[in-house]
Amino acid sequence: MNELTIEYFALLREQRGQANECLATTAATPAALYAELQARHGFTLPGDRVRAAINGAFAAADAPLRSGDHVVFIPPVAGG
Amino acid sequence: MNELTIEYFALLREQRGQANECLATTAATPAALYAELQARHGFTLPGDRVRAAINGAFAAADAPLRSGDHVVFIPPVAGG
Amino acid sequence: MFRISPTPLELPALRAPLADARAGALVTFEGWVRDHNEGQAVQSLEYEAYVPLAEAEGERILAEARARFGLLGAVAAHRVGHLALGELAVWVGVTAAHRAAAFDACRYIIDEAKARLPIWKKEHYASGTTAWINCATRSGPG
Amino acid sequence: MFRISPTPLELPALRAPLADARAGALVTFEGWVRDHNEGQAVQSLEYEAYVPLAEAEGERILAEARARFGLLGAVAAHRVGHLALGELAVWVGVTAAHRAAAFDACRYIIDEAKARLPIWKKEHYASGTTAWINCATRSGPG
Repeated sequence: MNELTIEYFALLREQRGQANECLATTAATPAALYAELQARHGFTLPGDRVRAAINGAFAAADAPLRSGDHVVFIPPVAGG
Repeated sequence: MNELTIEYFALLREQRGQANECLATTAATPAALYAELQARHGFTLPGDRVRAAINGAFAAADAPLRSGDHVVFIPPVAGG
Repeated sequence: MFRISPTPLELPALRAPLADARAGALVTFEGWVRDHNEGQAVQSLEYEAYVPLAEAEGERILAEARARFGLLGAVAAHRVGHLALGELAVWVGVTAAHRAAAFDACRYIIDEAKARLPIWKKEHYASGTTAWINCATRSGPG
Repeated sequence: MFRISPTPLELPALRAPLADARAGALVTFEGWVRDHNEGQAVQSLEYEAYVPLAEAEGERILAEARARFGLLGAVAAHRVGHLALGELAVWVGVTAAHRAAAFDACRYIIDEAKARLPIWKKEHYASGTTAWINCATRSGPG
């Protein structure tokens, strides 16, 4: 089990109803973690439209997660 | 004979030693007028590098000059 | 420097570090809150940022532009919070010896910033509805 | 509007007429007096203009840019007189709904202004000499 802190922004923050949470999870990658959270909280954004950052840096969807990591899911940015 | 007023700028003004003059001339175009003035005042700029304006508007080198016209010779501009 | 600011952007403070006797050109871009987007009347905007990553990625973009275009200076700032119509949302200023590099670099910085920074925009419409831009999941690609 | 100004250009006054709730982008260009040109140390500059024709041709350039790029606003000013290092010599500001048009138009205006306006520049060098730029008759094309 990884003990993670998770921070949400924008649409994800609103759909979660809060900006931060702590979580103990077996998810070993950002992709697996997002799938778990999406199922639990009903996030409308598909996983392939959400990027991840681990400890303040962009990270691949299959990067390894370790206990103590701070994970941020990044919805599509404002663009244009 | 045309009675003209002539105004000089930048290098031409310095080489003429004054900014304005009145002139009675048989020159019937800006090109002919510049050739006459260049011979008299020793302007270093060749005629093909000097544009003309008549009465506040750009004019062709072979445009007709009429008495009362205000003629300006325009050295190469600052550019870049 | 690339700053994320919760308070209004002040032009004199933004441009001050760009003064440089070697510079012949300053090009600036300002993004303003406009009263419409894709046919809808907009009343105000909210910007939200993941600040540490936005500033770090913003600094990377400025460093890329300095190296690629031979700039003398580059400064940018992005506002977050609730903005009214006409307010300054983003500012980019670059200096160079000549103007071609300054134009190209300014455009590069704002294009990359819009694409790469973790900053989100929520539009408040005259109709009373709101939308996070590019986060729609039904109306096609963002 | 395109103004030739014998007094220092004031940024707040220049940008004031560009405020527009429909505008999403302002791009500005500033030309500054820089301390060197083509390898020579420059101490100051003089700009001289044939004012009525420069303003009329400047207005034509702004009108061309408005039509061609769909601008919301366009303002420019050029300083004349004796300028010190770092002083603002020329300012162009354009507004549009989106930034691509604003960048393209701002560049068009300054490129055309440099090529077409009857404005001349005399450089004063650290060596004590001066030169009217592009008026040399011995050292090749200007």
